[in-house]
Amino acid sequence: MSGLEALALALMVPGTVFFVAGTVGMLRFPDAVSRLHALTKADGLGLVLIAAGAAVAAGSAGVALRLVLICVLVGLAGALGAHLIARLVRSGGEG
Amino acid sequence: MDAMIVFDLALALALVGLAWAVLATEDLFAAVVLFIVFGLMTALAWVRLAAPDVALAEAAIGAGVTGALLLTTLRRTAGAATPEVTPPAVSWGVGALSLAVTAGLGAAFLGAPSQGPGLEGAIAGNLAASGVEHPVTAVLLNYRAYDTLMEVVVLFAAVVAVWSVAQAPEAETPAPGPVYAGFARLALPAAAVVGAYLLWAGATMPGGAFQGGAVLGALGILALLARSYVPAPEHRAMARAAFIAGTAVFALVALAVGFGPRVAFEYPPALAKPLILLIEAVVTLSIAATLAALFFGREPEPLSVEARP
Amino acid sequence: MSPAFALSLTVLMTVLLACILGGLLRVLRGPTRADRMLAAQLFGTTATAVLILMALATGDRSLIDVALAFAVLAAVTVVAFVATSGRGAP
Amino acid sequence: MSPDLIYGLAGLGVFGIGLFRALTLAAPLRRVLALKLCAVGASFLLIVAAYREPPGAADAVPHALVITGIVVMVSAMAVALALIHRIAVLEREGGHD
Repeated sequence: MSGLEALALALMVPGTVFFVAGTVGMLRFPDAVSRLHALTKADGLGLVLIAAGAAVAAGSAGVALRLVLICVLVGLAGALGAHLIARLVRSGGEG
Repeated sequence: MDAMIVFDLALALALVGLAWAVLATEDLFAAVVLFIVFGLMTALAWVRLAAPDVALAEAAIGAGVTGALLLTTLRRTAGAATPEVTPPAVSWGVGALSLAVTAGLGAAFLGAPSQGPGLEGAIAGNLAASGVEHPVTAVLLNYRAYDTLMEVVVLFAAVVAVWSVAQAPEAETPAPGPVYAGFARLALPAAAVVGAYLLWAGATMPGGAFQGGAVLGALGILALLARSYVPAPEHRAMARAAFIAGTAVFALVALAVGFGPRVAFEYPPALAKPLILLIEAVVTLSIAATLAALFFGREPEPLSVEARP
Repeated sequence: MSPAFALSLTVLMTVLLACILGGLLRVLRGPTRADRMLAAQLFGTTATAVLILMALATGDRSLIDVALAFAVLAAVTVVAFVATSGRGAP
Repeated sequence: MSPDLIYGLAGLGVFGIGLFRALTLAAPLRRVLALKLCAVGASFLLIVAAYREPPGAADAVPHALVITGIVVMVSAMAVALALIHRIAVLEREGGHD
């Protein structure tokens, strides 16, 4: 395994751990708002770490650019989704 | 033995399990969410089967349009009466019949030669004359362009059908709020860029009119949800032009190249690339407009006029 | 690509898939619609991560575009959900 | 065991479940979902037929057919959902009379 590949793994393994933690939190936390809390961690950090690892391993500017775009878009969508769902839960309209 | 086999087996089992759960779970909302997840898993399976074009189309349509359509229908039909259940005797009979059909299909599938030579040789041999470098785009826009024209016609027919059975407007849902408006300002241009990029990419790699159109259609849905765009009666003519443009341009090009020694759809090789790009660009816009209109679900009408007395 | 790296990617992909499959319990259990929908949003992100890993493992750049399509449409379903379940629903 | 066999069998399973449920379920929205699952199962068989072991490139014709199918399916689904909406509204009105 080359140095770059080891660095990529050093980023991607923690990323995957965040996804596992987020999923466990989503399963174990007691109510919707705390589950949101678990989920946004996985959304934010997990994907960014995995994308960073992929960018390191791919070593191409075009791929890295797309990965940055993916992270920004998913980050925005995650923040928006968490906000909207939390607002809905608070207003008691989630039925 | 490839380690990916574990992934494949888990994904295949998940697909079957999800299909069962979608139709067996009691809560209709849970069924819709499971169905959306089934779409995600399908896209992953298609990547595993070396079909990135199909995965892209499924991702764009499944993540964008299907979920939004189903959720809107759930709201609109909330509280509808549940029809009576099928009697057990009928269920057993139908079950046996479905099993027989599936077994027949399975026998055909397992008996068919796998890895057998298909049409890939013929596709590769004529790719130079097709005007594009990506085989799937060549099939869609050149070799089997007639099918694709019919597909655009089907989309048009769908919008006609939806408009003709449309119901009076619902009670307006509250707009999603200032945070969403801010998100829309960032996401709508980004989605427009990604849609255009997918259209452009289609000439050389997976992408093309449907994938680009589906992303742009989802953009339309986001704009409708944010009220960044409110369909008004005076937009009807524009909307109709957008729905018909794809079919019209496609058919006109197909017929126009048919004069002289050629038959319809037989593009002159020198002009094939610009013609395909022209068709794809217009078809992309048509698909986007049609998908957004299918989500909106009715003809725009003035708010002051009551649809029903 | 070294065999060890390829195997590591496969393991990571399988772990992420296992996350999705485990998370399905939340969709089945609910109890509220918000719970089910937030699980679906997490699956969308996880599937995007799987696609990035697949792109790396196969060397097929176009898979990044599939991930990009997921990313750009990540918000559509949840926004449609919130828009259709506000108060005033029939 | 290769991916094409695994996903081919999964496609068959999804097709069978969809077919059975489309014919037996009573709720119209579920019947639409069942038909869509049935169609996805059939698409799997097409994509599997196009699959070639890694060095070979997949056959593009079934891929194009399935892409066409996805767009046609979403159109058909939109029409079916509009009809379901209409039925629900008419039933609601009928109940009020």
